[in-house]
Amino acid sequence: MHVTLSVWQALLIAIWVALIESRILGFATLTMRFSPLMTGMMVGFIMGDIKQAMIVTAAIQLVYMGFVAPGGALPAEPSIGAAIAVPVAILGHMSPQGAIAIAVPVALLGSYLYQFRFFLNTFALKSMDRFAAAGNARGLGFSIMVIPACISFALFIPLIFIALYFGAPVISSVVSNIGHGTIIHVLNSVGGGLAALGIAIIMQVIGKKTLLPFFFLAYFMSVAFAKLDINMTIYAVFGAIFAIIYVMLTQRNTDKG
Amino acid sequence: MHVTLSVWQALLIAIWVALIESRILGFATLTMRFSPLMTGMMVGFIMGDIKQAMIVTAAIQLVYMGFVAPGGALPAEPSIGAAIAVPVAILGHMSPQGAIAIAVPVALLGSYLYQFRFFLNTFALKSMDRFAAAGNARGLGFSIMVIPACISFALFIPLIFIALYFGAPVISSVVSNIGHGTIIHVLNSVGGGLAALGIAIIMQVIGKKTLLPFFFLAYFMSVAFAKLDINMTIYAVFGAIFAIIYVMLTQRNTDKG
Amino acid sequence: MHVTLSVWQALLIAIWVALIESRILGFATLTMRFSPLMTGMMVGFIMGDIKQAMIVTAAIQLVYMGFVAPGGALPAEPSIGAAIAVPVAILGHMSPQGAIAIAVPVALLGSYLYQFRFFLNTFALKSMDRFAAAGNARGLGFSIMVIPACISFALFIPLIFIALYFGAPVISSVVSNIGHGTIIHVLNSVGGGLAALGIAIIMQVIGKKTLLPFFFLAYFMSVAFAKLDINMTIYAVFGAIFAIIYVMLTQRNTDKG
Amino acid sequence: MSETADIQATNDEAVQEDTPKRIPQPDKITNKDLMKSWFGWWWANEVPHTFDRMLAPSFCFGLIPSLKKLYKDHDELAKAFQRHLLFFNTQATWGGGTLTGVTISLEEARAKAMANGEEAISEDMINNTKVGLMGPLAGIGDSIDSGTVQYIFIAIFLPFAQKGNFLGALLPFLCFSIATFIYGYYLTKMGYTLGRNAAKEIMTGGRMAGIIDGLGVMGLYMMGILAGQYITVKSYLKFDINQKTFDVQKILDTIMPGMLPLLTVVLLYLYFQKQGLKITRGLLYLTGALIVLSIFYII
Amino acid sequence: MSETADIQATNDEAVQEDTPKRIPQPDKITNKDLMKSWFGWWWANEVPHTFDRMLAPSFCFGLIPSLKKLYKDHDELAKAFQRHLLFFNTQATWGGGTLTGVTISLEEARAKAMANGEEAISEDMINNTKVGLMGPLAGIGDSIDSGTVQYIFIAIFLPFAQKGNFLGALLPFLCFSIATFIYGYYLTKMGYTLGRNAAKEIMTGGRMAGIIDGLGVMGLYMMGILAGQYITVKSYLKFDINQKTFDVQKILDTIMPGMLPLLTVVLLYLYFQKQGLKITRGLLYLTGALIVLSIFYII
Amino acid sequence: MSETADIQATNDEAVQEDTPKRIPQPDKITNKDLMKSWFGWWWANEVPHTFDRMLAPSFCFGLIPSLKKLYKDHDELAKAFQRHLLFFNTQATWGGGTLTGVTISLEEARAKAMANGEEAISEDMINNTKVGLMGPLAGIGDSIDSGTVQYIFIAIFLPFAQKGNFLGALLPFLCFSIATFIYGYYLTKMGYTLGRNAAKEIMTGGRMAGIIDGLGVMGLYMMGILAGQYITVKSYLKFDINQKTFDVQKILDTIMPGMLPLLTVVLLYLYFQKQGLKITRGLLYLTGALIVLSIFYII
Ligand SMILES: OC[C@H]1O[C@H](O)[C@@H](O)[C@@H](O)[C@@H]1O
Ligand SMILES: OC[C@H]1O[C@H](O)[C@@H](O)[C@@H](O)[C@@H]1O
Ligand SMILES: OC[C@H]1O[C@H](O)[C@@H](O)[C@@H](O)[C@@H]1O
Repeated sequence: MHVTLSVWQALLIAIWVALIESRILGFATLTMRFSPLMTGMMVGFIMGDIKQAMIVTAAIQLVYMGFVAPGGALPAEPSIGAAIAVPVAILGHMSPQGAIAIAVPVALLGSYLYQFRFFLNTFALKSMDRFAAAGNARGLGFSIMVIPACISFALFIPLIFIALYFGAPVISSVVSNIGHGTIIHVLNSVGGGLAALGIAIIMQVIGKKTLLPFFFLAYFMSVAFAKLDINMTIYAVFGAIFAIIYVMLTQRNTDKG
Repeated sequence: MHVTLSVWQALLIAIWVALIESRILGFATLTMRFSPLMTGMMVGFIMGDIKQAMIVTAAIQLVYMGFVAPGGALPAEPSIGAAIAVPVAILGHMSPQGAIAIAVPVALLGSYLYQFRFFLNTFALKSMDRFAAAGNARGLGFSIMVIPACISFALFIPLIFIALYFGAPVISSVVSNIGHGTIIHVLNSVGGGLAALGIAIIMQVIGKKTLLPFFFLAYFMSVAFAKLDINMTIYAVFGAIFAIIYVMLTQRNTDKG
Repeated sequence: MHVTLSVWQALLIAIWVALIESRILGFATLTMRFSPLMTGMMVGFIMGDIKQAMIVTAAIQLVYMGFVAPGGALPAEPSIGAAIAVPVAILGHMSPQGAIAIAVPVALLGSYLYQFRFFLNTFALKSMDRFAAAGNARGLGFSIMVIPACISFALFIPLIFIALYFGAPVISSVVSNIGHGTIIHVLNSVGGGLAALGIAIIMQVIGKKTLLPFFFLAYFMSVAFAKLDINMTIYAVFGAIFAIIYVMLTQRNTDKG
Repeated sequence: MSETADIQATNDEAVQEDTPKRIPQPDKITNKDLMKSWFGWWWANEVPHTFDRMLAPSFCFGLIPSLKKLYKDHDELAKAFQRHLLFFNTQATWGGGTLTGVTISLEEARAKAMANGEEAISEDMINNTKVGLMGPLAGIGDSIDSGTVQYIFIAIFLPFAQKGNFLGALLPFLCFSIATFIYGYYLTKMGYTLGRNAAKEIMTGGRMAGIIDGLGVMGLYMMGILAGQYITVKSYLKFDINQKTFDVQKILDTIMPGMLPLLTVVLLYLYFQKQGLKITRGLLYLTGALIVLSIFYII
Repeated sequence: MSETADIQATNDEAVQEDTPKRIPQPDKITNKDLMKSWFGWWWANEVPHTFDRMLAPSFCFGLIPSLKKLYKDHDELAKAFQRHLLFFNTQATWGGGTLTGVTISLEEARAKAMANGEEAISEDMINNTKVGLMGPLAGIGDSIDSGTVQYIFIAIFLPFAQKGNFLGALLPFLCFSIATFIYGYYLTKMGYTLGRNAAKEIMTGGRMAGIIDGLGVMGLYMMGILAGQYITVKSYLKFDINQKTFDVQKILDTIMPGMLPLLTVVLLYLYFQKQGLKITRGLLYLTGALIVLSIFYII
Repeated sequence: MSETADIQATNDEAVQEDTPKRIPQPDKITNKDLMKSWFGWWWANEVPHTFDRMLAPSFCFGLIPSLKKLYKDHDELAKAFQRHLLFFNTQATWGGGTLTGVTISLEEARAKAMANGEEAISEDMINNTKVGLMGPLAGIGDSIDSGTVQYIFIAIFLPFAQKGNFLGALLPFLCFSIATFIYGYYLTKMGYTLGRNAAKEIMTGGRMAGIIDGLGVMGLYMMGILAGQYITVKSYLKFDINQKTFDVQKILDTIMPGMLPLLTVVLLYLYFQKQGLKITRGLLYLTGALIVLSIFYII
């Protein structure tokens, strides 16, 4: 299977990924990052085969339906997965299923890259504090936006470029070798468990230990009623109702007290 | 299809319907009105074919299983539907399914007739107020019972008679023409939505805005657990339990306060 | 079908049953009594066919999965059932299904025997009271443990011995005659209803009438969600959550009051 | 409860001063009187149904015999008639039965106090009790009587009808009519007893609020269940973009199942909340909207 | 709690005056004593089961070694024995373990106070605590130990038994016995610690009420679940009218699923409520009724 | 709220005395300023994400234009910058939008009071409000925006993508971005209005506690739902005894379905509870544990 991209194609895709993963396009990047769709579309444009790109991406999307990142931890980076898997699939005339087999492990690796960004960003904090103490608004803004953005670009562009330009064939062979082996299993397990991090952080941040029973109530409702496939909005309504009744019942006291 | 009723047959059925729809037989008319069964039976007696009448009526009943009219709005008048559909079906040797096709639109039309009665009844209010102010018990009773009853009779007897004596063939042809067309769709949609009227009225009449969360709780429980087919009595028990616990938790305060 | 046990075999099994049913081996006898497994195993040892004994016992166990005896009433004594049915099945080369047909009625009868023990134990109370009033610790201990144990032994050993040594063939023929007749039906019905006794006792002993709504809540949750097969632990968690929230909401008042 | 107060104010044409005057001693209310009043209400029930007073005339009709025994004074009798012609709506047995009993006992307490020259329960208190309980009891009663009891009897005997036997019609009718008549009467008596005991409490406030609250919770809860099970509004809108069909109802179900029925009832509720309980207009607007939307197959 | 008070009164033949007299200093309660008492209760557990005292003798049996160390005064020891022979029933580990610990710590506080001539926890307080907690803890313990833990072990090892391997019997037995013994002991120790801290609070009222309430909620909740899952009463009544078969159980299910089991337990509960906790009679009446009803295939 | 206080203390390097000094009158905050601040937060959102400050810098970035209008005094401006660089994390629209609004209104109240020499809302009060609301709002916002709104749009347009049409990618992106931007802005304005009205109340205590409690209930509830649906930890351990395979996950499901995911989140929660919110370490330990356990196929 002869798989190559031109320098420009590889570079353009790498830049696109960096734009998303640096989050420099604002909150709109959330859905670009959680979903492979926009990346798949861009790859299609760049490679001149939108139709095939979209078909492959749609298959990948199904794997990531419903991912959320409460408190910061997304168990995989679908957009990075798509950035690598879609070109490989197009060039290699692979089936959507084959593309998924590439996208999943790559997306898992990508999620470690994204977390790594958090460490690197720490370097920007010193200058933020300095500018803030000096009351320097312009400097503060610079250190908040420009430094982290540059860090992300320096991190993602080369890596993705290399992976695409030199790595595509390697990746597809590596991926087919590790197949359903232990590495994939480990990556999957870590991904599945990492979701707990963000949730624990938010619970901690909410901080009211006396309200924890409502966490457990919800947890076991979602377990007990799993077979009923209850829609998230409906759960949110239940949460709101419990909150209102709870406040009603406790406020009365306070009012009277 | 040659379909005719004798004058007496048509008149007797029309009177029966007026007795029910005027509600002059007391609260017992509730189930006569919500269910087509008693009307179907009477039609059978009058037309001398009880057996066939009952079989057709039983099929119609299934369509109206579980109708309620909280706050006044019943989305269809099954007894009017039966009053027209059962004779037509008997005379025309129609299948129960054919009878349903006639009963449903007629019952929908009937429900507008019933609502129209509410308007007409308004004319009786003036004399009620007058007799009440005069402390005239006899006059008051008269204006409450006799005037509205006469109004209903004047409304229902001629209309149903005409529909049966002249209209039966027309009805069956009209109904088969509008078939599953837009008119039926509109009538159905209006019927399905009108149930909201009575419910909103009762909510308004209960009037405690702070207790509305329990309305939403119930609504979404019934949506979320739809697949479990939970019996209404059990929901009523849940309602009672929530009410008791709510009062328990709020009364304590008041007692202490 | 020629079915006999040696005197020693019958006696050993009878003693084993008495050990369990007297409860003289402490709380560990709970699971020996609720489950036929240990008795089946012992019968296998005694009769030299562990393998067959275990297979038969496992089938019987399935009938008694999930039995509990809140407040004292177990609707059947599976271990007594096994003590009779397993030997009969082994000697008669019966199928596990046949063994169940014997075990079930015997276990039902056994449960009346166990209840009868409660009456007999009453005789020990007088001496307990006497020793307690005298502050005689040794005598008290004797009357609590030794007298009831002896009563149970005197009750169970002869009965079980006779049933096994003389009765096994009789039992199997009797059982096959009453088949699915009225007696079995009565025994089953009584067994199924007796579970209510213990539950009512504990409800009475808990004694807080104001908390009864939680009993009904649980009852109807278990009825309404029956199709979901919700695990008992999860129900226990719900119970705990409701308890905590309830106390939270009522304590606040008291604290403020 | 402000909206119910509105209703009252709207209908209450002659505002009466409430300084209780001395009137003749009332006759004792017997079980026979309760039966008469219960039967009166049961009989008139939905005969004089209108949108502005709803079932008030029937309620008043039922009370006539009892009120005549209580108010020998002609003016007070007239005032009693008038106050029970104001807006009133409830379900027949659980609501109407109970409230017939409660109201008679409160009227009795009022009449006695006036006869003895003591401080009497005011007209307002009687009204507030009636109006506070009518809604919740309607919610409960509709679910039990119309929604459950009725269909249980029908379901049990339906197989007869399916075989062409007229008992399949007669038996559910008889069972329902007799059962509801009987327990309606017991509810009337219970209401009367409750009312007697509560009369003092009602004057001072007390636990009545808790009972109304509790019934309100249950009434609203049952309305929620009925709304979830009986309002059927769904979208039939479908459109094609690029050969792909969009089914709006499916999309709505992704967002939140049961959205349109809830929307319907909430919009109506808010309409009444803002405009007062103008039922006729609500009915017209709702019907109009449903027709327009369904003609275009939006719903 | 009036019914438990009844029980007490019934059994309590010699009513003791509670003016605490001066007694010798008690010995210190060690972990070994707790283990002895836990083991005593564990061992005697259901041996002396009767309908009128239930498991009280076993509970007393467990306490003997500890009470002997606490009450060097012969009279006080006798009184202590007597008060722990009164009606008592609870589940072995969650109930009995915990309450063994709690009771010992309360008795210790009482003995110490009496030795020092201070105001002591009264016999009544000890009794009320025990009696208030025994029911809820029974409900919880039965669900956990008998209803869950036991069957989990059985379920896990059942495949062994099905293949004819005796480990399928031995392992669930060993696991259950050892596990419950160990956590029962920890519960005893926890109860003892709790009791020490609570002793003062119990004397003054305080949070104890909240704990008992909470456990009561949970206990009753679990009883509801057990009732829903383990009481099986259904009607086998069928009759034919007009060639159509009426299945009474189906009709009952239309009205309200789970009606008969609930009825059974509620009737028994009300019987005990009215007549006092006369268990033997309850058992006889219940059995009698079940036999009669089932002979005629009504159930 | 002790843990959030910890966070604050950890990050708060320069503890400031809070005696409000006299500063120049602030400019009026206009809708345009709110838009600028909302856009600033929206834009910077997760750009400077770190484990120790989380999204605080982005929040501060958004506030810059507003703070410059409020604090003409250079020192106070610097202090304001510094206090909004402390640990902060929330969801973008429901959390960040609302809190941007609330914070600006509180800062405005503070600046005004200082200019007029009145008693000002303290830095602590501003911080506590922000910190008290950020968690619950994050829980709610994540469920709604990321978990629901986003996937609804994707689900609706996915069929396009499946047919190879690029609208299947563009439309969900546009819809989500535009919708969230718009309601985020409205939430900002609403937060600002709320904050204005609440400013006085916040200073005196009042209902704010109830709101925070209520949002806390809902936030934790949603976290429970997300935990139940998105954390996937299960055991792959199987072992054979006597030719019989033991599947550990099945056994765990017998004991309590959903045990391992719950355990994971509870252990992490307790770790943070004990050690403070050391996220990096939590991440490392968790990853390490997951790797080790999964290499041996324990999970
Ligand atoms: O959970 C709140 C918030 O936490 C982190 O900052 C990120 O994961 C966001 O996407 C998320 O909304
Ligand atoms: O809802 C209460 C009541 O409202 C109206 O009066 C009618 O629909 C009755 O049938 C109903 O019981
Ligand atoms: O219910 C508490 C307790 O009651 C009785 O003593 C027995 O049935 C025990 O097995 C049970 O644990």
